[in-house]
Amino acid sequence: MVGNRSDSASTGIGSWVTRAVHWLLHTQEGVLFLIVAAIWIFLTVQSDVFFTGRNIGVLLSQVSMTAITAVGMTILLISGEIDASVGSMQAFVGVIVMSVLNNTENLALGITVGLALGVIVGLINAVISLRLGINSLIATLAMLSIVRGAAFGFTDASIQNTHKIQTFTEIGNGFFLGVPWPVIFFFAIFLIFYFVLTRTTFGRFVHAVGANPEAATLAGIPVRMVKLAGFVLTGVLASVSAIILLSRLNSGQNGIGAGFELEAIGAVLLGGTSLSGGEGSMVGTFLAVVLLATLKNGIVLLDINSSWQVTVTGLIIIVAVLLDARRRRRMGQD
Amino acid sequence: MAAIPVGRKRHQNGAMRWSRLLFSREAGLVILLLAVVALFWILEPSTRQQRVYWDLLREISPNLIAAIGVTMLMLAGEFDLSIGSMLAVTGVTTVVFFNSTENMWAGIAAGLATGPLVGGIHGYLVTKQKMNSLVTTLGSLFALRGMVYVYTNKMPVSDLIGFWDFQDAYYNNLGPAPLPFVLAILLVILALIVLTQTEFGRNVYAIGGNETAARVSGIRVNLIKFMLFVICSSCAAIGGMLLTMQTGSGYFNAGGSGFELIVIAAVVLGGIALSGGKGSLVGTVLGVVILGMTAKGLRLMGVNTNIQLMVTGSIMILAVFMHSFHDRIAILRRR
Amino acid sequence: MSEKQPLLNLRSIAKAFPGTQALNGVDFSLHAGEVHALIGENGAGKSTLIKIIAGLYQPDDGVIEIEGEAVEFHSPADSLAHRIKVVYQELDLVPDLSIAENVFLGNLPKKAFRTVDWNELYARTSELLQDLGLNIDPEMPISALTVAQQQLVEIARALSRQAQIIIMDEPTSALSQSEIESLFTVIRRLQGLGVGIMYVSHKLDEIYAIADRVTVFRDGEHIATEAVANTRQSDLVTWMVGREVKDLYPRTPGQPGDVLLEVDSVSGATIEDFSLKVHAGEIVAVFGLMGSGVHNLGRLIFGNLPRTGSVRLLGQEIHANAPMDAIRKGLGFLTENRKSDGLLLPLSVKENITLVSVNNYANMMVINGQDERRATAEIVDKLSIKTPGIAQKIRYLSGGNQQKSLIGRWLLEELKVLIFSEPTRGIDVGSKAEMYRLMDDMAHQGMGILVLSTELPEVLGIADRIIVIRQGRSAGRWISRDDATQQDLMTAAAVQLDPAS
Amino acid sequence: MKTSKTFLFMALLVISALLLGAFGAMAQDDDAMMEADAMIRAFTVEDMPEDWTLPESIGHVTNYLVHEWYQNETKAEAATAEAYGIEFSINDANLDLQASLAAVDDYVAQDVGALVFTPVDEVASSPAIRRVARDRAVVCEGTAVVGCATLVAISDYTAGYQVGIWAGNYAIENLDGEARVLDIGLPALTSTVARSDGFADGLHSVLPEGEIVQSVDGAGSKDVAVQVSADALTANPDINIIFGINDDSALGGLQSYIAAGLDTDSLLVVGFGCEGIACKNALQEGGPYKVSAAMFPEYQGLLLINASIAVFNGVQPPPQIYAPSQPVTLDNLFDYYTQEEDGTYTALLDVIAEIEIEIVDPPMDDE
Repeated sequence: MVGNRSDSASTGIGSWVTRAVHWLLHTQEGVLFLIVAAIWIFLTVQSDVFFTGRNIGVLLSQVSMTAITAVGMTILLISGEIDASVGSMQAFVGVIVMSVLNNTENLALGITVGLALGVIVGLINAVISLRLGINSLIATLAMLSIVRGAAFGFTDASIQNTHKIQTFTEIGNGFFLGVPWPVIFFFAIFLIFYFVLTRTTFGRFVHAVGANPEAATLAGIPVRMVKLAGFVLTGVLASVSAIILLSRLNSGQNGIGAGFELEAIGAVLLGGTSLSGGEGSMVGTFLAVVLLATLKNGIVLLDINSSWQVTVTGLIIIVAVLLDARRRRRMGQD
Repeated sequence: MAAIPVGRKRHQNGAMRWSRLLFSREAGLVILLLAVVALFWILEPSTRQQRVYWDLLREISPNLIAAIGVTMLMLAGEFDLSIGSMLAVTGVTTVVFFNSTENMWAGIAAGLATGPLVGGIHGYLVTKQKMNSLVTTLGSLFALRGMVYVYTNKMPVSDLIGFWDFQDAYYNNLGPAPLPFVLAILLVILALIVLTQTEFGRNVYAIGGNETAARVSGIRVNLIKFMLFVICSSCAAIGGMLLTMQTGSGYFNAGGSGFELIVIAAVVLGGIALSGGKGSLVGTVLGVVILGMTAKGLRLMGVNTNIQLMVTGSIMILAVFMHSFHDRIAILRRR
Repeated sequence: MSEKQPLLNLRSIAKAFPGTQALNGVDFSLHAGEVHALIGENGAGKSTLIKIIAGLYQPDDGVIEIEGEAVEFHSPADSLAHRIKVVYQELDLVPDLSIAENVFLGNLPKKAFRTVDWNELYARTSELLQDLGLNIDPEMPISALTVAQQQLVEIARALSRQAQIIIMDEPTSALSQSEIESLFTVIRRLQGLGVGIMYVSHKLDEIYAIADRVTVFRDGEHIATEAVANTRQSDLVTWMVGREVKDLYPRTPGQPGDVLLEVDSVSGATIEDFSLKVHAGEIVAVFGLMGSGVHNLGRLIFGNLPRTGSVRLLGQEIHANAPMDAIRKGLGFLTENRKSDGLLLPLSVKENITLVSVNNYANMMVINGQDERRATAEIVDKLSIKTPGIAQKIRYLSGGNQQKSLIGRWLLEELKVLIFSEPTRGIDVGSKAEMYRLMDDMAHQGMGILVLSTELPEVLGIADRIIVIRQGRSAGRWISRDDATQQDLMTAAAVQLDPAS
Repeated sequence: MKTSKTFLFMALLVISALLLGAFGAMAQDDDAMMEADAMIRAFTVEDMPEDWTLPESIGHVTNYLVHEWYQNETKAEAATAEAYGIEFSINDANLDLQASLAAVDDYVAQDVGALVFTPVDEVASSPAIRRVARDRAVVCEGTAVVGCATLVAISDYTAGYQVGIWAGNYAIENLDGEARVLDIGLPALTSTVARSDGFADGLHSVLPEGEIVQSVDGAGSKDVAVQVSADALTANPDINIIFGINDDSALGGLQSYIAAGLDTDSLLVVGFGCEGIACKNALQEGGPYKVSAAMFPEYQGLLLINASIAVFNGVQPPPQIYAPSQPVTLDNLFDYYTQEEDGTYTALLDVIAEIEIEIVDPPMDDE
C-alpha cells in the first residue's frame, strides 16, 4: 500500500515497467508467460524449424480445438460450474455433422446442426446441474458417458466424407492470408470472449455468480440464467471445436475425444482459474493452452520419444500449480 | 429439566438407530442393487448362475480396494485422480523387480512401495506446498503414465521368471470366495473399523466436515491428510498388484481407460459428498458392486460397450439425485 | 493488579503481515477466576492476538508465559496442551458429527487399540451438557441444534479439556437476550472454578455486566488496561476510536412524506400476516430476538423467499421471488450475513460496489470502464471507504469498510426504500456511528429506511417508529421513538419465548 | 532409438520363445496340421469332415469395435455363424484390459462353445487365456496370445514387406528414387511393430538408400495420428512417403500433410488394412494415397469361425493360420471388391481365398 503513492507520482514508462514486472512475477499469467517464453527461446535455439511461420501455424492450429473449448470452460469455471462432457461431444457432433453434410450437401445446415447440438447438450447439462441440483462435475461426468453412448447409438462406424464440400475441408485445413483458419477462429473466439468476460455486464455477472451466488441473487442477477448461459456457451464452443476437428480428420469418428475434457479443464486450471469459482483469467487459459501445445510440438521436433509428451505435460501442470501455490502464500492469501 | 438416566437413553437410541438405518443412503443403495440384479435376472438367463456373481466379486476387487483409499481421501475433502496411472506404475515396478531380483517377494515389496512413495509426494505437495489436490493429481495422472510409457516404450513387461504362484493367487479361492475379494473385504473391514471406531477415522470426518474446526481442536490436519494420500496411493498399488497377478505382466496402459473416473463414480454413487465429511464406506462398497454388476449384466446381454456407458451414466445421475433427495428428506425429518 | 502469578501473561507481542503491522508490542494478562475483556475496533489486532494464543500464528516477537513459564506454541495442539481453549465467533463445529464427537473433537476418549470409547464419550458429554443446563441427546448430529445450543456445545468443548483459560471471541453475536443471560451464568460459574476468561466483544454494556478488567487495543497498539469499575463507557469509546464519539446515534428526525413502501399481510417462511408502511424521510425499525423471524422478513419483502400477501412500492406491486423486480422498482436490501450473502470476496472493491448498478454504465452490455470507475470513486469518497484503490480485492478490507462498500452498492441505484438487516453487525464503534449518520442522511434526502435488527440500543437510537416481531408475528403496536423504552420492547419481544427450546 | 530397437527385439525374442515353448510340444505332426489348415479354409459346412459337430455358440471378445476392421470382421463372423446355424455374439473391451479379461470370464459363464479373442494386450492377456483354453476352444485374432489354440492373422511382416517393395518401386519411378518416410506406428503391439519393420525392410530391399526419417506413435487412431504427424512434418517438411500401420494412421498423416500446405503431388501415402470405405474411397480419388496392404476382414471372419469349429472338434491347427493379404491399388481393387450403388463394397470371397501368400520371415539376427 506504500508503493501506490510512488506509482501515481512516477509517470509513463517507469510505472509501466513496474506494472509489467509485477505482472510477470506476481500473477499466474505472468509466471506462465515466463515459462512459455523460456521454452520458446530454448526451442528456437535447439531447432531450426521451431520459430518458423509454418511451425507456429501448425502448433497453434493443433491446439485450436482444445483452446476454443477451454475458452468456454474458463467462463463456466468462473461461474462456479464445470463441464466434463466436452470430450464425448467431439465424437458426437462429428458423426452427426458429417452425416448431415453427406445427406444434404448443405454446409450451413451441417454447421447449424452441429452448433444446435452444442446448445442442446449444454441445456441438458444445465438442467441436470441447476434444476436437479446435482453437482455439475458428477452430472457432466455422467453426460460424458451418455453422449459417447449417443454417438455410438447414432452410428457404429466412422462416417467418411462423401460430400466433398471444399469449403468444409478449408475450415480445418485452409489458410487465410497465410494463417491457418483454425488459428483465426481460435484467436477471434479468444478475443471476443476475453472482451465479453472483462468488459461486459455478462462477464461481470459470471464472476459474481461464481464468487457468491447468494449475493448475486440479492443483487438481482438471474444466477441460474447466467450459469445456464455458461453451460450453453461451453457446449457451443465444444461443438465449434468438434467441427474444426471433423474437418481436419475429414471423417466423423466415434472413438475420438477420449481425455479431451481433461486436457481442456487442465489447461483452464493451469491458467489460474479457480475451481471454486469467481476467479479466473482468459489470458491465463490462452497461455496455458499455448504452453501445453509447445511442449508437444517441441518433443516431436527434437525427435524425443513421444511418450515424453505425456510425462512433461503432467510435470508442467504440477510445476505451474506449485509456483502458483507459493506465490499465493507469499502474498498471504491463504 | 431433570437428567434422563443414561440407561433409558441408550434404549431409546436403539429404536432411533433402526429408523436411521431404514432411511439411510445405504438402504436406498441396497434397493438399487437388488433392482439391478433382479432386472438382469429377468432379462438375461446366464445371470442366474452362481459363478457369475463370484466372477463379479473377483473382477471388482481392484476397483474396490482402490475405492477404499479414494473414499477415505474424499471424506477428508481431498482428491486423487492419479490412481489409474498408479496401477501401471505398480505393475511395471513389480515385474521389473521380478526379473531383476528373481525374487517374488522383492518384486511384490517394490511394487507395493510405489504406493507410499507416490502418495507421500502428493501428501507433501498438498499439505506443505498448499497445492490443490485435484489439479496436482491431475498432473501426476499424466506424469506417472508418461513415465511408464517412456520406461517401457509402451511394451508390456513380462514376467520372465514365471512366478506361477503369484499369478495363480488371483484365480484361487478361499472356500467359494475368490481370493482377491477376500483381500478386498478384509481391507474394507479394516478401513471401516478405522473410520468408525478410531480417533484417526473420526478426525478424517472432522477434517472433511470443517477443516478449521479440526485444526483449532488440535487435530494434526496436515499429518492426517498426508497419511490419507499415502493410504490412497497404497490402495491403488494393491489394486495394481491384483491386476499384475491377473495379467502376469506389467501393462503400461493398466487403468488407462478412465479407471479413476470409474472408481470416483462408484464412490460418489455410494454417497460420499464431493465436499467431504459425509458418507460411509459401506456406501462405497455398494457403489462399486452396483456399477460392476451393471457392467457385467450388460456385457452378458451383449450390449455394446458404448451403450453400457449410457446406462452407467444414467444410473449415476439417478443415484446422485436419490442422495440429494434423501438429504432433503433427512432435513425435513429432523425438523 | 493482583500480586498472584497470572495464568496467562503476554508481553510485548508483535506480529506483522505483508503490508500491515497487526500487533505492535502489546501486553495482556489474565488471572485465575478473572474475566478480562479485550475490546477494540476491527483491525485493532484482537483476532490476531487470539490466533497467537491459540497457536495458529507464531508471534514475530514477544513472550507468552503460562503461570510464569515462557512457552512457545507451534500449533493449536501446543496451545490446547496448556489447557487453553478458544471459543470462536464463527462457530467451529463439524455439522455432520454428533454432539459428543464435537465436544471431544481432537480429544476423544479411547480404549484398546486407540479405538473410540463410545460409552465413555456419551456419558461424559451428557454430564458436561447437563452442567451447562443443556439436556440433549449427545448422539444427535450438531446440525440439529439451535445456534445458542451450539454455542454452549463450544463451551462444553472447553470444559471437556478442563481448560483453565477460555477465550471467548464475540460469544453473544448470535444470541438472544435471554440466551446471553444464561451464558453469563455459565461464565460466572467458570469464574468460581478458577478459570480465567478472556472476553472479546464489541458490546460495551456486556463488558460492564460481566468483566472485571478491560483492555483496549487500537491499530495494533495496547492503549489501556483498567478495572471495569473504574472506567466510564465514554472513556472506553474514546480509547477505542482515538477520539471522542459524542453521539453514536445522530438521528435528527424530519417530516415524514408520502407512503413509499406498503407491506400488507405478508406470510411465508417463518412470518405470518405481517404488515407495515414506510414513508419518505422516515426510519422504521422492526425489532426481534434471534429466531423471531426478523431476518426472514427482509427477504420476504425483497422477494427472495416465496410469500403470500402484497408488497407495494409507490403503489406498484413487487413480484414475489424476484429480487430483480424489487430493485428495478426502487427497493434495496442489505443482508445481515455480510460474508455469505453480500460480499464477492475474490473480486475488487469496484466490482463489489457496482454489482447492482453495473447496467447503468453499460451500453448494449458493454461496460464503460471510465464511467464505472468514476462512480465507484465517488462512492468510496463519499462513504470514506478506506482502501488503497478501487481495484483492491475486497477481502483485504476491514469489516466496517466492507459493510460500507455494500451500502455503496445500493447508493448507486436510485432507490426509494432501502432495507437494512443488522446494519452494524460485527463492525466497530467508529464505523457504527458513521453508518447511522449515513442512514440519517439518506432519510433526509427523502428515502425510506427499514431497519431489521436484534440490537436494542441501535433500534432505540436510530428509528423513528418501531414495531416488535415475535415468533413471526407483530407483537404489539407501533411505538414512536420518544415513547419507546428498552423495558417495553424487550418484554414484547421476549415474552413466551422459551430460550432453551 | 538404438535402445528401443534392442528393447523391441528382446521382446520379440521373448515372445517367440514363449510361443515356441507353448507350441513345441504339440508340433508332432506337420501333415495333420496342414490338413487342418486346409479344412479351416473350407467354405461351407458340407466341406467339413462329417464327424465334426458344431458348437452351439461362439463369442468374440474384440478390443476396439469402434474401428471398421472389427466391424467388418465381426459382420463376416456373424454371417458365417448364421449360415452354419451357430449363435454368435460380440463383446467389446474398448481398449480396456480389465474389461477385456472380464468379458472372457463372462463368455465362460455363458459357456460358449468356442471363444475368439482379440487382445487389448497380448502379454497381459496370456494368463487368463491359458486358464480358459484348458477346457475350451480359444482362437486368437490379429495378435498371438500364449494359450490360444491358434492365431488367425495375416503375416504382418510379409504384408508390410510387400507394400514396402511397392513403395520402393514407386519411388524409383515417380519420386526420383528418393524415399524419405514418415512412419506412423503403434509400438504397443508386436503385430503393428512387425508392419513397420516389414515396410522398412521391403523398401530397403529395392531402394537401399531409402530413409525412415521419423517414427511417431499415432496410437492407431486418426486424431492422434493427425496431431503427431503435423509436428513431425514441420520438423521434416521434405518427407515424401507416409506409412501408417493402419488406414486411419495413414489418412491422418495425409490430412496433416494437406493442412501443412505441402505439395501433395510429390507424396505417396501407404496404408495398411484397407478394411473399410475410407481406404477404398481414398484409392479411387487418385490422390497421394495409392496403396494399402489389404487384410480382407470379410474373409478373416470366415476363417475365424472355421478355426473355432476345428478347435472345438479337437483338431490341432498350426500355430498361425495365415489370412491372405495383398497390396491393393486402384488397379487391382476391383479384382477383390465390387462397389454397390449405395457406395458400400462387397468382398469377392472366392477370389480373396485364392490369394497366394509367400511368408517373408523377419531377419532374426538384426542387432
